Amino acid sequence: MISFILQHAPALCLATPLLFAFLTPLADKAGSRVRKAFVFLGILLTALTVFTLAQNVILQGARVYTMGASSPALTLPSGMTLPVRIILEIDAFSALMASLALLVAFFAVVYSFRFMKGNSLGKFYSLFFVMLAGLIGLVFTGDLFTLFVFFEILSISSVALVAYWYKRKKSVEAAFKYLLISSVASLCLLFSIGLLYGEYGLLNIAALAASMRLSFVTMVALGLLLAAFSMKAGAAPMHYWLPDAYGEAPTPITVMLGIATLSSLYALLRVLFTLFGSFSLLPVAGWVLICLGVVSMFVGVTMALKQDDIKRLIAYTAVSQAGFIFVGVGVGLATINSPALFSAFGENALKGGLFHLVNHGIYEALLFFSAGAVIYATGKRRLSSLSGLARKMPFTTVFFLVGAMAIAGIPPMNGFASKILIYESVYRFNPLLTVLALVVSVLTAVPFVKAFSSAFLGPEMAEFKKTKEVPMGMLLGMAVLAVIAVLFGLLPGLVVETIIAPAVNALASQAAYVGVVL
Amino acid sequence: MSGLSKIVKNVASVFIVPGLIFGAYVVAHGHLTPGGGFQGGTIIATTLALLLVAFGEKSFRKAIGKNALAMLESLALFGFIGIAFLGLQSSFFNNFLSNSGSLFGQSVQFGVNEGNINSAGVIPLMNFMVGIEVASGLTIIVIAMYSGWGERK
Amino acid sequence: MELIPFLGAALLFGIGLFALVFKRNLIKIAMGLSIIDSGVNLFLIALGYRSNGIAPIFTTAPVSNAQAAATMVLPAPQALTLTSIVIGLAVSALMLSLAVLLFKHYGSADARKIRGLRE
Amino acid sequence: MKQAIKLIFFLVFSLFLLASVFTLRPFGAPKHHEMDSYFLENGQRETASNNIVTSIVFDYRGLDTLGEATVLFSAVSGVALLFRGALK
Repeated sequence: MISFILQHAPALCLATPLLFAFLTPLADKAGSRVRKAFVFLGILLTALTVFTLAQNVILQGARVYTMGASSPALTLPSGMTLPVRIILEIDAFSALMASLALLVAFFAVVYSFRFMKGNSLGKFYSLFFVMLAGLIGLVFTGDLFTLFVFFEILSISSVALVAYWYKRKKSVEAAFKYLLISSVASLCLLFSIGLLYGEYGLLNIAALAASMRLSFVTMVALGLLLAAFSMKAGAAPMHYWLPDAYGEAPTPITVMLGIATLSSLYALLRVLFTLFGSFSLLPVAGWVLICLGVVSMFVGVTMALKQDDIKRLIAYTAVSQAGFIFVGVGVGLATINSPALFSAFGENALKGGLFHLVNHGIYEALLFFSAGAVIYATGKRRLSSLSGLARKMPFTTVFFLVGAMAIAGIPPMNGFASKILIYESVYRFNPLLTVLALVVSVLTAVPFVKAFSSAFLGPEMAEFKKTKEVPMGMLLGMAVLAVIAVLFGLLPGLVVETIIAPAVNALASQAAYVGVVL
Repeated sequence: MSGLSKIVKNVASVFIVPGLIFGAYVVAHGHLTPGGGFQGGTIIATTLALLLVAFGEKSFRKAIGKNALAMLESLALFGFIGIAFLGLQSSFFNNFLSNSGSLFGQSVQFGVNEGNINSAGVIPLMNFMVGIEVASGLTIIVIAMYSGWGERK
Repeated sequence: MELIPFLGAALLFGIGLFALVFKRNLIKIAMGLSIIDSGVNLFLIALGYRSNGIAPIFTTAPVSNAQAAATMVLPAPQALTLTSIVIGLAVSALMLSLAVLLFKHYGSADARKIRGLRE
Repeated sequence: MKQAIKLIFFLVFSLFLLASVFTLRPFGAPKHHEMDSYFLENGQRETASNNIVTSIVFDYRGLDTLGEATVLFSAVSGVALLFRGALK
């Protein structure tokens, strides 16, 4: 049984959330208790499968799964040198992303049991599972067109969830913007898939990577892919949908949107490092990423300074933190063609970027959870109308503080560990970038000092007399994420060695990715 | 809203049966002729939309329940993914029925032929499931945009 | 002459993009998106065409067995286009629903008047 | 000013698309068709389906179709969610 599950784990990881998504509307008919138990079972099963697979992949190397073949390992049909079926390919980087997504999604579900009220929750959870399947499919697929399909699944389900509170004007408006941006992004993606198909007659990422040549059409395809994914990853010029969608979505969905944004970043990296990994023009793409990153860092942090809405404030700082990831990864990409530079500092920059990606996923979720707890307890989201909550909600206060320290890069937290890795390696590439990053990091602390002092410190207001700490279910997720944030900060070496380094190796060695399929 | 005029109602009732049969035909012959679950499902949904517009919402809902549509959609998708699961003996989405001799299991040699409906393995079954899903799903969209999906006041 | 379908696809993409960038009406924006979608679908379908090809369906096909594989147009882009058409349908259904709701909330379909998020 | 930026963005983007289309291979003569030839030659025997497009949609690329059905499902759920309030 175990070996059967392990053998089919890649397909099961995808199929389980879809199965539960389709059945949740039926379970909903049996009442809210049945629905809760059903949803919990679904997320638990998915999480177990994904963690088992991820552990297997990190220990034993990349896995492939051929959909519909007579055996999952049979990537090439007899007599062919090219794959014809859809192939799922899971390497250490995909496993890392999927585990991060499931960690956050699990606690988002537990959180939502108390947070979400209303009578359309069957559809809510059904869409939640669809979104989860989209995330897993996006990071697991080894086929460009399947990537597009799961990209669309992810964006359509998350648009519907952003507009969940359809009676609020702003939610619908944010959902419209988000849908517009994601549709344009996915149509750009589809057009570039068409260009690549016209040029090479292939759809599999590994097979395409092996036959890639430099030509104008390929360059345009690269440009379109870069535009599409960086649009969805919330990079600076097209970031404006992000705070709207994050701010207006129900909090469990905001957290999932954070992961969705990171998985668009995953797709971008997958495309740049793996699909175009043999290009001599990669340093240019690396510099594009660095520029996007620097602009995002500054735009995000300056906009965050003047926000009054607690969730929008966190969302803008999330834009600026994504900039750090872009810079770290961009430096890695810019040096990947010269082995000497890459082993000197490029690899460390890439490690820093990916480590920051994981840390960002964790502390961002923590911050949104605690902001959601404040909104849940008080019903208010404007910082100017909040005050003195520290005594009423001590746990939430501590968790928010942990998250704020992590995002500002203050020592014992995980944000510091990954930022220091980025600073060190980027300094050897270009000192100016490190200076800019340091300035932004210091600036990031300012909005959080403001938010913390105005919401949690200060005089207690009469209207919050009856405010209580949020229920256990909501605190649980925050507690676990806060512990992880501190642990990652205290043991950065161990974490980088065990989970980040395999992901970096998987990303940097295109030949290994191609070799598993061909 | 009790529907349009008598002429429209009569014309619609003339069209409804051929429309549904044509949709079912397109779904069933997806593996032999151009068409399949999506196309046939869309034809069925179009016919139902005609019914909705001609007879008005009240009589339509009397004939086709809201819950039934939603259940049908979920069940059809469950059937679709269930068929995919049944292939797990070899791999997910494996066409375990084709060339097996059982239901839809007659094998076909390469080349032009007349077409045998009892072939193609799981493909007709999946077409059937997708046909139901698309028909009910699009009908839900049409109803929701026509008169809302909530409880009526 | 050789290029007309590809050119048409790129032009449809451009027209749709023009509507997205310069039009203010929500319905027109949704239309622009649908036009881009059609352009991309046309592009995909055009990629699979072979001159004087026939549809890749063997049921009473007007071709001999030996010639079949060389005369039929490429089937993969057609499958991709089927998928992409349904996805486009889903996107436009959702987008039009959002536009209807926005019109109800703000009493206008003009994107300039819908600015609850830009205080 | 804003209009000018938009116009420049639009023109540059469209020009890139047009240029890429012009440099693409000629219409009607696919250069690489190994994958599609495999479908045409073996699809009928392997899946026993006369319609090769259907055999790709449901067999070779079945996951895409599941994804597509899921997209439709989530759009339907989304529309039903958005219009769950009584309209009148």
